[in-house]
Amino acid sequence: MMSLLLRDLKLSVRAGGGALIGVLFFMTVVAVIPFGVGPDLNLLSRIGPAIVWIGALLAALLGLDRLFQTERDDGSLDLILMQEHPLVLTVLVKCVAHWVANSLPLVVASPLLGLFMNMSEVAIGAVAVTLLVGTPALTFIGAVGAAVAVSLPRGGLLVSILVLPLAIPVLIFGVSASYAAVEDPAPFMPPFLILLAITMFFAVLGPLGAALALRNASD
Amino acid sequence: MMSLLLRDLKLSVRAGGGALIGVLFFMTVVAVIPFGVGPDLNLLSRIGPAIVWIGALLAALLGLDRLFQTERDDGSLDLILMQEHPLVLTVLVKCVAHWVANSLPLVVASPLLGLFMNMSEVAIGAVAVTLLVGTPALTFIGAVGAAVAVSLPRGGLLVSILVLPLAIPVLIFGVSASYAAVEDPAPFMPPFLILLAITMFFAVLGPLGAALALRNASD
Amino acid sequence: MSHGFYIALSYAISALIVAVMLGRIWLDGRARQRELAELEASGIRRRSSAAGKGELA
Amino acid sequence: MTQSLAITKFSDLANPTYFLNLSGRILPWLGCLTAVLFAAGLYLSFTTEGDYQQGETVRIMYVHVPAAWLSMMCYSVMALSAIGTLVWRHPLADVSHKAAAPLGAAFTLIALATGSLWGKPMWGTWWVWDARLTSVFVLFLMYLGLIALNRAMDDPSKAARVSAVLILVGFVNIPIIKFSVEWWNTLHQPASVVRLDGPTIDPEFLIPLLVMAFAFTFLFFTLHLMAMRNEIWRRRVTAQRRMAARMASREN
Amino acid sequence: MRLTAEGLAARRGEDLLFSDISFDLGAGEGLILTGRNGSGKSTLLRVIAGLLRAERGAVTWHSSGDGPIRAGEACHYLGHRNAMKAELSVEENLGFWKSFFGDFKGGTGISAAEAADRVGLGGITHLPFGYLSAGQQRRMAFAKLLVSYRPVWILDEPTAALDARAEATFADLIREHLGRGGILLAATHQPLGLEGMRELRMTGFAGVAGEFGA
Amino acid sequence: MRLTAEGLAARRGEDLLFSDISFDLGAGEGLILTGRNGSGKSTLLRVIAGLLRAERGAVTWHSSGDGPIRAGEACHYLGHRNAMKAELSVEENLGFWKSFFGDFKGGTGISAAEAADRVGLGGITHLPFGYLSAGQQRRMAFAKLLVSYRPVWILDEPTAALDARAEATFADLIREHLGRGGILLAATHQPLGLEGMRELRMTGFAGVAGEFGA
Ligand code: HEM
Ligand SMILES: Nc1ncnc2c1ncn2[C@@H]1O[C@H](COP(=O)(O)OP(=O)(O)OP(=O)(O)O)[C@@H](O)[C@H]1O
Ligand SMILES: Nc1ncnc2c1ncn2[C@@H]1O[C@H](COP(=O)(O)OP(=O)(O)OP(=O)(O)O)[C@@H](O)[C@H]1O
Ligand SMILES: [Mg+2]
Ligand SMILES: [Mg+2]
Repeated sequence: MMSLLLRDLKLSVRAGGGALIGVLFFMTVVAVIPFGVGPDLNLLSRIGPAIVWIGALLAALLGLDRLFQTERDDGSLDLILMQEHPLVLTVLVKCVAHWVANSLPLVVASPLLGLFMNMSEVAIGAVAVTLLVGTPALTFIGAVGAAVAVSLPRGGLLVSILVLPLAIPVLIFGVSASYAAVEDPAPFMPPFLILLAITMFFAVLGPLGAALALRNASD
Repeated sequence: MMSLLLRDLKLSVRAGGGALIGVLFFMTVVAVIPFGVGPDLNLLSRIGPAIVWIGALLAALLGLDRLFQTERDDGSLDLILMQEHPLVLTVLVKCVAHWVANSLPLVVASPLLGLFMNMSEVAIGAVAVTLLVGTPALTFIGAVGAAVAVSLPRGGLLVSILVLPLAIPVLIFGVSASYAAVEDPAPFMPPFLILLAITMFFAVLGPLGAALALRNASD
Repeated sequence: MSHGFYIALSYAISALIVAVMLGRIWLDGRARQRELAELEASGIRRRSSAAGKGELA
Repeated sequence: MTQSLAITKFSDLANPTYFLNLSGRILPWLGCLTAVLFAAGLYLSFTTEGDYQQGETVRIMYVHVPAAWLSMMCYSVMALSAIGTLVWRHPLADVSHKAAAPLGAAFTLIALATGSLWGKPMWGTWWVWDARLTSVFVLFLMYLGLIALNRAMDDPSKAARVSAVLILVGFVNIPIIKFSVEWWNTLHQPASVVRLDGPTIDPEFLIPLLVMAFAFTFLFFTLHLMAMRNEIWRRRVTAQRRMAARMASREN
Repeated sequence: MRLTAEGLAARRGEDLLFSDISFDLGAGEGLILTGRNGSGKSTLLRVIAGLLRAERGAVTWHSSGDGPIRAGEACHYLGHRNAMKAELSVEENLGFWKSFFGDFKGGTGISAAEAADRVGLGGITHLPFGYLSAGQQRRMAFAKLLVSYRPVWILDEPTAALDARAEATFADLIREHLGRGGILLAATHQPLGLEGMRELRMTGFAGVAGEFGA
Repeated sequence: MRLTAEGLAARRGEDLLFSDISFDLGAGEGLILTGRNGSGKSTLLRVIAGLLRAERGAVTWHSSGDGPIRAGEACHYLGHRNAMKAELSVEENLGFWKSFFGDFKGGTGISAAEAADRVGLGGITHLPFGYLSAGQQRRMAFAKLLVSYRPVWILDEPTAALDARAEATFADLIREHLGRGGILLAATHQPLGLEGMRELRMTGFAGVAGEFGA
């Protein structure tokens, strides 16, 4: 399992430059919004957490749809399916590798973007923490889509549509926890704990669903 | 050439599920936004044009990086390179096919999304027009990146560094033209004309650069 | 606008959607049955042999 | 060889054949019952009093609420069928959730449209991005996605299995729709009929609402049975065409 | 180790490709599938490897003493595609599969460098897999079978794109594997240069014409 | 049509794979490349097709009367990969290449359906290419050579994954092509069943050992 993690990390560093494209896209998104909203710094800092979260969601989508497709194309998927390691675990490890290569850099870059958006220190910290806790859920949800994409002779976007709606709760609680950290009346912990719960829920459901789809897709 | 255009269109319809899917995907993205930003209709209508433009960039990025990669992987690229059709033209046709299959549906659907985002009629029209004029530039820029990605064994990194920074001016002029149409003091034409110029510039430079990269890539 | 307008419109839209749904399913069923009947008519010789054996099982 | 093939084909269809016979006998009764319930429901919904708060527009409720309930129930039926597909590999289950997807989309569309039409006079806007409305919109998108998925794959049993997985994963949306009004305070009405401590709604409205709800439910089952029969016939036609083509090529 | 297939039938799309295929292989035995293009050789191998569901029939694997075991555990599958990543070096590829596969009880695999040596390409394990020629790639994919021990080898046209010398090497490696009590299932169009193999000739859509012992 | 190569040398990475390869082929002549895996056959074919730059030397193409022409124009290249899209049906694939290639002057290609017929797979052009078996895919890739006319065929292991009957069909098609004044360049490990071909044996990194007329 460790070897699979290492291989996937190596691959994403060698082949995709995955991390960088995600971060750059993320930065582009964040760079463009101020043009839309105008130079109103107050407003910017108000919508900052939301924008950073939306950017993270979109950046996580890039490349996620090919999580299993490259494996199928060169025949590795067959061998992976045949092994006795529980398939759920294999999927989980692949998700973790993808998260480390693609989403973790976003979490690390988010404070920088927070500064661009004129967010307060507390807000910046809250966004980074909620991203750290919430983005894995996005990866797990996407994995189900990627697994379904493999079974289609022609995968692709179709999958993101099926899966993206499931990401909405993650976004809602991530954003509301970040706001709660800044605005006094609302407490930070409840939405944050719900976010944590969602991530744990999808950490189980995602790999299970993906494994189920992969088993039924093989031909 | 016509046959290449048709084939690429067919492929993207089959592979992605077609225009409808792209639009649906775009709609899902837009449906997600209010959850982040909150149901504040005023704010929504203000950031609307920026969101729609970012959606267009995302849609253009999804799949554009593989424009030539699939051709190389199954060996078609060799045959395409060998033909006497000028390579620049071939690249141009592939770009057009990609634009028609992926970006045009977004342009057509953007008014609907504008309604969802509570944008005014003028803003909706302006966004649609700027998208129509600006998205080809994104495709052409992306084509250079895709060609470089094919030629380098580890092209991934370079592509993101190359493509996204070049796309930012397009995005900025597109968004600011849309805003200029709504807000009185700023005139619409100057940014719009610059956008047009950028597109024409990249319509020449993009295919040229891509063709050059492909010629030097084959091995 | 009067409330009556919204009420009428919502009932009309619902009726339209239900009608379209019903019509599509109905017509689809008619077409399928016709196809089955055509197959039955054209392929009796071929099908009867296969079906005869099958029914024994 | 030919013989063994024919045997599998027919043992596969043995069950569906029974289903076809049975549903053929039930359908006329079901159709009549639906029509009667609709007649009664429509009569009641136009003769009862208006609400003092909402005025005449409360009549929209008699369509809106049943359609909204049905949009969720249809998904639940699909989820049950999906379990049937994955666990028992029952061919009827495949047919069931494939046939239900367009129906679910239609009921969701009705709920969305009537909700918007109710929202304009009540809230002053056609659409807001609140949790209930958006989660229903998401449900609509998921129905469309499942329809597209079924169309994109040409091996029906594989399509059934893959979409079954997706249906089950997407089921998390249903509790979100149901409880969204309680988890987030929004414009939308909280539940007043289906709740643990009994309905809080005035019986004046409750009776027509329940009659309409039953009418919609029976409409759903009628249409679902019809669509399932169509789908079985469609599969029979392709199977027999294939067999005919095979025989023809063997004779040559 | 014992591999038994009973009354196998498989479907592709809507078509039944074959039906009623049965065989039984013990330690040191091999079965060669032959037949025309599209007759279902690859399909049968995938059914046996557990990658495709059989329409009817069953495959059972018996390890001496332990009773039935899962398909994937005891076998290596080499398909038409090589299952190696073009971006990683040969060494990294082989190393990954070695630790991912693990060893089946009763044997151990050799190291990546040694395995490359055995297929005659000792010197070039540092190259990215994508740089190798077609035949070299196929040989390295074969080396994958050596880095971890599995008693059953399922090979789909192992010798495609190989030169004569590599074919002889492969034949030697297979013979050695059978000598140590392994089992071989291979689909091929060219004689593999192995003696005493049983042969199963597939005849396309109509099932199996006959099974010839050799 | 006349194809001349003079003093060709090519490099892969940092290694000179071969040097000083010269030959001259006229209408109806063929040259078979043989040699070990990795000896540079595919590389030489790609140099001749104009897909790789030669390190030294030159390839010239002469059409009767017209003087030199560009490499790509006059030849078909069939590499290790099939250059067909798995998502499109065979018919769409062949149709696309037919209209994209166009015909070289002096001949016309046959229709997609006819070409599929010629390689023995007339009935299944409606299937997506990805559904075909390995050998069927290779045959359809060969059918691509028939849908548009080119006097020179450059084939890299055309018979990989083919059954015996298809090999004979291919030999017939090649013979017919040569009979009409075509030129053949093929790399292969198995005898193609063609008589009177010249053979060029590549010896790997050290250049060429000899050229044997047959
Ligand atoms: C497009 C907009 C709307 C959508 C998508 C929508 C959706 C739904 C859904 C899914 C339910 C079923 C909830 C459950 O069973 O718990 C429901 C029930 C209901 N809706 Fe809406 N709705 C919309 C607009 C409105 C409006 C504008 C009103 C009135 C002002 C309204 C009033 C009600 C009422 C009274 C119920 C019944 C609640 C109960 O007693 O359980 N809805 N709606
Ligand atoms: N999804 C599918 N739908 C319909 N037919 C299919 C599908 N997949 C494969 N086939 C058909 O199944 C048959 C069996 O293919 P298989 O790969 O098993 O053949 P094979 O004996 O390995 O041939 P080869 O020698 O060419 O490798 C082929 O005729 C192929 O066209
Ligand atoms: N980019 C590269 N860097 C270094 N070496 C390379 C590179 N690309 C190919 N090679 C080497 O070049 C050699 C020639 O490969 P080529 O594909 O021409 O061989 P071939 O004769 O066609 O072999 P086969 O019979 O296996 O198809 C191989 O030894 C390969 O390892
Ligand atoms: Mg095969
Ligand atoms: Mg080669």
